[in-house]
Amino acid sequence: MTALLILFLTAIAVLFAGLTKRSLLQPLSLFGTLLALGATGYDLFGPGFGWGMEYASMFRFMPFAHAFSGVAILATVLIIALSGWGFRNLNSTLGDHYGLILFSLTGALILFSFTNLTMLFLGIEILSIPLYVLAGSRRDDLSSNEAALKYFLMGSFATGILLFGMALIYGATASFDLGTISRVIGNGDQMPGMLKVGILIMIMGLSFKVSAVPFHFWAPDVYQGSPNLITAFMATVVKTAGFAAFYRLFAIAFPGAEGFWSVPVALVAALTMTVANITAIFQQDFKRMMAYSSISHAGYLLLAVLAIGTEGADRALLFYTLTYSLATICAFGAFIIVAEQTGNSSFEAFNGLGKKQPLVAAVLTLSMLSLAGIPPLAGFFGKYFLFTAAFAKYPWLIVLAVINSAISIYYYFKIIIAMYFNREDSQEATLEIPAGVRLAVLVGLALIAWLTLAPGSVYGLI
Amino acid sequence: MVFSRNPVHSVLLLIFTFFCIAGQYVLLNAQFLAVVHIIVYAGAIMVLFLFVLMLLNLNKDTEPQKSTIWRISAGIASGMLLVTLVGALRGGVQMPVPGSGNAEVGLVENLGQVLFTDFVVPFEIAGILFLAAMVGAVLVGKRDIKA
Amino acid sequence: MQLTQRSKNVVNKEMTFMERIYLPAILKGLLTTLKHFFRKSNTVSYPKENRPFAPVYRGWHVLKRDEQGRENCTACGLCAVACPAEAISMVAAEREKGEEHLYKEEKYAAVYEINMLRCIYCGLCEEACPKEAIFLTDRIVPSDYVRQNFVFGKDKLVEGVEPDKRIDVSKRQKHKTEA
Amino acid sequence: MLEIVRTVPIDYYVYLSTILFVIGVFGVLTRRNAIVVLMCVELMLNAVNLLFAAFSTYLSDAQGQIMVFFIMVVAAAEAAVGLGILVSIYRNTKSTDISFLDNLRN
Amino acid sequence: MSLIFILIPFIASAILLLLRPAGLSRHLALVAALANLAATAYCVCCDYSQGMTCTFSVPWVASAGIHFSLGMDGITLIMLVLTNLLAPLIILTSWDHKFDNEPRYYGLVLMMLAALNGVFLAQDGLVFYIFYELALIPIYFICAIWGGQDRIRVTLKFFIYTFVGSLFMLVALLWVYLQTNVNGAHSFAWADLVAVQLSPAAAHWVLVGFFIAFAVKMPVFPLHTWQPDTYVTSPTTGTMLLSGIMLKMGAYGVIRWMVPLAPEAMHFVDPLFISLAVIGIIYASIIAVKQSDIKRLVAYSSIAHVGLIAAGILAWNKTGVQGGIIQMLNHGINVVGLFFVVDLLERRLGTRSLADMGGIAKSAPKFATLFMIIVLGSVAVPLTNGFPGEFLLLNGVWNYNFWLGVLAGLTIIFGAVYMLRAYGLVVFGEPTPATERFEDVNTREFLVLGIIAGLVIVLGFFPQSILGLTEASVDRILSVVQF
Amino acid sequence: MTALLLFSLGFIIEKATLILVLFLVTLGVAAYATYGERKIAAFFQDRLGPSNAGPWGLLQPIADGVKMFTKEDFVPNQSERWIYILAPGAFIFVALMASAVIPWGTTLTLGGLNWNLQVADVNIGILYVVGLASLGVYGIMLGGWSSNNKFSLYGAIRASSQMISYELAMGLSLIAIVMLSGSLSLRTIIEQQSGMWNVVYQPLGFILFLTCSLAECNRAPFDMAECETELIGGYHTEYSSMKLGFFLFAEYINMFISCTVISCLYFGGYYFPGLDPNWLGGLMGPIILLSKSFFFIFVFMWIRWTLPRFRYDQLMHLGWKSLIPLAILNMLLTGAGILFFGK
Repeated sequence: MTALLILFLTAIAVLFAGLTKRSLLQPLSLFGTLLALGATGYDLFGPGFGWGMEYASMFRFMPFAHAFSGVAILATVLIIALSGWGFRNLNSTLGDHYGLILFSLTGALILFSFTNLTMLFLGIEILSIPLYVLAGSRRDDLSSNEAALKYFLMGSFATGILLFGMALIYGATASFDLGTISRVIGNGDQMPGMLKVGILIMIMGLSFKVSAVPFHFWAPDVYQGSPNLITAFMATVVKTAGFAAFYRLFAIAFPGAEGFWSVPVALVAALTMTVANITAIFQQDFKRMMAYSSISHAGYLLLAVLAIGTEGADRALLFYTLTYSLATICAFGAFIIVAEQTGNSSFEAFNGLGKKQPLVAAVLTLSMLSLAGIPPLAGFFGKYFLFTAAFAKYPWLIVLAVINSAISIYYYFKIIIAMYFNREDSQEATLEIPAGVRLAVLVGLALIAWLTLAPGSVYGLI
Repeated sequence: MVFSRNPVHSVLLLIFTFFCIAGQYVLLNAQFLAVVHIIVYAGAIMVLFLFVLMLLNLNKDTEPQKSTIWRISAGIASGMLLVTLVGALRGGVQMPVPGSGNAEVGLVENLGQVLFTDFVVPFEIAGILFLAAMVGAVLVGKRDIKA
Repeated sequence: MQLTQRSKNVVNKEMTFMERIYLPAILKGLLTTLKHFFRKSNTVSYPKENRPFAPVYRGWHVLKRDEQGRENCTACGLCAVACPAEAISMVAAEREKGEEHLYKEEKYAAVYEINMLRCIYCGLCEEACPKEAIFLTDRIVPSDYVRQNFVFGKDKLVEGVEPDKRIDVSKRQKHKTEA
Repeated sequence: MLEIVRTVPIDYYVYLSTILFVIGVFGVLTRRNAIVVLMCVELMLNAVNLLFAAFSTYLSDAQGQIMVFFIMVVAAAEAAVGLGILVSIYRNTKSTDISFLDNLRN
Repeated sequence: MSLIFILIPFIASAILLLLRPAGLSRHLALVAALANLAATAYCVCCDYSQGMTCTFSVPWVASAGIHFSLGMDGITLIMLVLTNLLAPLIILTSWDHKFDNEPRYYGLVLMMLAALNGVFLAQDGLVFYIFYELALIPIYFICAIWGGQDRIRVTLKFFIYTFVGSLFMLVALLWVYLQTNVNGAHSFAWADLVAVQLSPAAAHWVLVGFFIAFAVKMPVFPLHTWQPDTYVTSPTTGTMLLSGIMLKMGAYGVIRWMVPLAPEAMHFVDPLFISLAVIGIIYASIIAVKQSDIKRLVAYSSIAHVGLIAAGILAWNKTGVQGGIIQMLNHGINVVGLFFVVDLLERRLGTRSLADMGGIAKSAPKFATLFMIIVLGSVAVPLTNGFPGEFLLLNGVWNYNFWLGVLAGLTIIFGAVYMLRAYGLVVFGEPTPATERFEDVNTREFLVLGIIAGLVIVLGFFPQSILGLTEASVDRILSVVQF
Repeated sequence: MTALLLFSLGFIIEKATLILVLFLVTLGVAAYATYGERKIAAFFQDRLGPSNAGPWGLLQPIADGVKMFTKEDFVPNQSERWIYILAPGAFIFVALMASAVIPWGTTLTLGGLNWNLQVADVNIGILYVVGLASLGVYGIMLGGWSSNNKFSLYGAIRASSQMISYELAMGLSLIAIVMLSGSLSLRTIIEQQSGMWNVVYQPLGFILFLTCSLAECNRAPFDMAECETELIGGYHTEYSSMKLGFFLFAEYINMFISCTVISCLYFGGYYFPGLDPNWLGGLMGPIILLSKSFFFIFVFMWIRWTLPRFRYDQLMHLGWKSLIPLAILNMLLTGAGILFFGK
């Protein structure tokens, strides 16, 4: 709660500062997010503030929430660090950008701590609405507009579906409180039809939000069309928040009905990873590839939902989202530099990067390898923890997941191949890498390295 | 509303639907809800829609139809969704109905009590939501000032 | 360079707080209007009632006849010459036998037209007339839809013969003599 | 009073809102004008609202109606943002037909 | 102690990759490799009869039962000897090459060295898996950056092939891991994994999972298709690393992990595995005979030899396993020698086609002699290093099944045929204009080839020294596993 | 059962009569508001105003009505025919609906029966009024849009954005009242003022509410919608005959209702110091209320003929940058007041 308040106040401050001192914006938001990160850390590692942990079955800040908040805030810190450069062409709207990002982050924090369907709903909306706008923030760029519109239409459609599910669940259980719902469900053998339909529809709605197949079709367009940093934000914070919410909801409210929902979720997970990975192979555009990659990661992350009830499912989710976020942000940090230089986001843009800018190339390589889950990088541990958690329940799904992560190597390596092995480039490095980007990316890398060397430090948190 | 070619007609029909829904609220003894519904939906949201439609001057025939196959398949899909939902819900509407309920839940005093005690956090969160939406709408709707 | 004595320097001074809340100014305005609310109305319900004209009012011209009902005008053309708006035109004719009761002198205006749309009611024709034939009266020129109808011929200008159709120009004559 | 209200079986409300909901879904799927699509989404949300209100009354539980308020809040916010996006698209394309917007699909 | 094997090359690699000291990279790499060799030499003197020594264990992800634990026994020692002996040689072979971005190249080589050492030292399932995969990344880059024509496609195929294979291993490992129960938690420690009693069906699948991984790596027919292309395309150093050391990871994995973890189903699947290995031997040998490209020929010969090693190990008796271990070392030495020879030929002649060679004996007698020794070692002539290994292996297979032993024995004949044919075509016959100008080996090359040839002979004479090192460990492994 | 039936029959008759009376009164007031407007305008401008039809021109509204009905009913060729026809109807319908929740007085004893002088005492009366006010936009928008005339459209857009903008400030200033009285029911709010009028506690709120009412009714100085100098006739440029009449009528009805609401909210409704609303069998209440609202109608007209029209951007600035913040401030002050001094 402290972190949430800090973020909210920072957002307000940023909005006001945006009117006058634009040079102050990035440091201010960075300061705010770091402060929030500190507060989260104090809650998580230290004695904690001891207030605002819980309110009337609306939210409860437990280690789970703190840890995930840490992930999301950390991701945002990195994105803001990148933004000094990424947003440098914005004029009057800079403050709005930071403000909206921070608002969105508050939404994410709510999603980590809700214990009530109302909060879930509001959290999702606070998370999404600023992003609809940010996706379209390059107003004179048609593809950005398109991304915003698609994101918006699909997002609100999904909201509708989600709400319908909530309504049915409310009708069947007479409560929005997750604990109460869980008590009404009991062990799941006396579920009325309405409740079942409600759960199914909620799965649909959440699948839309986390872009799981077959409700994923909006994601590639949105990722591609949005401004790069916003895409990075979507791919990391939003995804983390979406899955944390998914997990919380099912772990707290519906564990009794697991026999009912687990098969559909498993099918969605299987479809998601398979379709996304196969489609990703054919992509020629980095951002689009990353979009499919993120969809496929959604498939893996669903395993955590399936593993509810297993020891370590939440830790696996935490670890995975953290590594995934770090790697994605590093990748986008590198990509932004490349895109700036070449004005091109297809794979050809990366040709010969290994020579031109070894640092950028190395960052990108490591993040790709981490995303692909190649040992010993942190991404591998993420996959490993997830797979272990869900193994006992769905061995076949794990086999499928493993095959899929093998497939994913192909497209992650396309980038690496382009950077190091395709030599048909001509121009030399033209752009000095700005210090902020360098710092952010290196911090990201350092964290990946840390997670590689000491995965237990995060895995054991909750 | 869904089939009308002219968006303005769609808006009007939707407003009509909203009035019907408001009537349902009244029947459900949720008067406050009914009025708020009218104010928010009919009074604000749909006006906004109409406003944009008129600003953009989107009269009829500017919208080409999607292909027939797509329409038919969408029709079938949603028809099946309907059948499934109704089928699944038929006879399945069992609710933990309390024996003697309080008919006054829809009154503004009760709603206020609940809203400002248990639900005060979501209420405040909704404030954040509005702020964010407002900033967002301004950001996206504002014309670029060419520097 | 000061072009006029009435020019005023515009000062964009910051308004004081009292000025910025506007309410006093508004109230002042409201009071002003309220004063008018209670003021007697100036309306004259024309045509039900007529406002009295000034003695020097200059309206619809009349071509006078003398006591015997003969037209005074001799078509000398001085009025047309004097007219600054060139509104007056006439055609002179010689008095025939047996027309002595109609025209005062041998020469008369067979056609005498004033274009009422051009006329500026300055009264110079009246000044110029040596025969006291033309006068401006306090009658108002009636409105019409057709421009042609505003070219008044003798039918509209010459006063009637009968005593009740005579037009009283005594005030103007008096005025004229005074002048 | 409650008995009078409850003479209509709750099922009917469920069916009604389901039908409304599906009509909304159908509209979202078939229409190409983004504004109309947005309206269909609003229709869906209203179906949900109706359902919440009905449940709330039948359960004598105010929470459902509170939820309806929140949904309205969100609907309003979404409408504002969505129309803003539409306007900015319209400035670029002079159209709000969503099927013109497929240049991202290579 | 064990950590040193990983740390030295890893630190050196990090220095090379991050700091990029342009001129000194070769030297630094060599120094690191030699340091490792010295450490190995020290370890050779330890006592391995009492099980694991030099253990090192820190909790890594304690809550998930993962420990970074290393340890050494006789088998590991031989593998370390193999790795750390060959590493300086391999670095020396590429001394004269002018690589683009040399620090990166040697950095990757050293990283690979670290990973290989890690694989052999790992005493924790996940650590093993991680090193197993980590070894893949540098070699992928080495091959893909400095490789020959068509390198991108080939190396990607290689990478995906091996990676997918090892993912099966991961799944199998996970399965076993989830069955462990150490005070209510799961554990990845070797001993805990081995202690699990799997149901036959599960064991069956676990074995298949492991086998796929190791079979890809070794490679065993029919999962070998990546190998010849990769060997041919890679720079010679890469090929040496691949064939000399990396292949052995598979065989080592079979001994250390695959069979001990799931012995319950060996009865069912073993015949199939051994048959595949034997089919691979014959198949590869026949293809090798028909090859006209000398690098490809050596590649296929490698498949054949490794097939024999696999067959011997899978026979899972003392002679077979002992033979496998000793043969791994010897094959590594021989194949590095052979690839060095191939590299020399290719560098000087600009071709790898046997048809374009001939008559080198006249212009380069020293080269011809050393080449001869290595070829003899490779075809397992008695008193060369190839012989004891192959003999023990064949013996092992023979004990397992007479007919399979006979079939596997064909490898000796085929080996002699293709190796000697190649030797004859290269060294004897009519010289071509190119081969007439063939320079003999220079000092450094002579040193490398000489060391290898020396090892061929020395190890041929004293196989017992190695067998003695491993015997206790092999016994222990065999005793752990009863089926 | 019979008793219940009788009761409900009586109920229906009572309400139906009341509605009818109210309808007639509203229409009458609106009609004579047109007359009053012209008369008052004339007085402000030192004129006489209508004086020919009947004594002092008192029959002028009837003559106007006759004129309106007999004019040619014209529907433009390119218009959206049905919406064009619907719009004035919708506008006047919404305007008429609003009077339902206004408590015109206490109880009227007439013919031995007790008449409750309020059509529906819903507990959310004030919201109902606000809701209907917000619906008023539709008539204008649809009318302006369907005319297919750019001036009409501009007028409609101006009117609607103005109404939407000012609704916010209006609602916010209302909240202060609601906070004071603790109820949304107009009846309760009035009862609450039997001692002291709200305007004493809420001077700022009153000014805000008055301003917003002016804007909501599209009255000068906020009559951007029909701003003759720029937009010919605004949203009803194309309208003629009784359709135009409906629009004009509805505007006057709106004004009447606004004034009544102001009286109810800030000036004690049917209470007046020293006068008991129950006098004359309860007839005193309506008389007091009506006089108050006539006074405010007069004030509206007074303002109209005093202040010049705003420029459009000034209008929006005033609404968003002054009124809304002030309304929020007012709300906060009220809250603080309640907190410190009690109700």
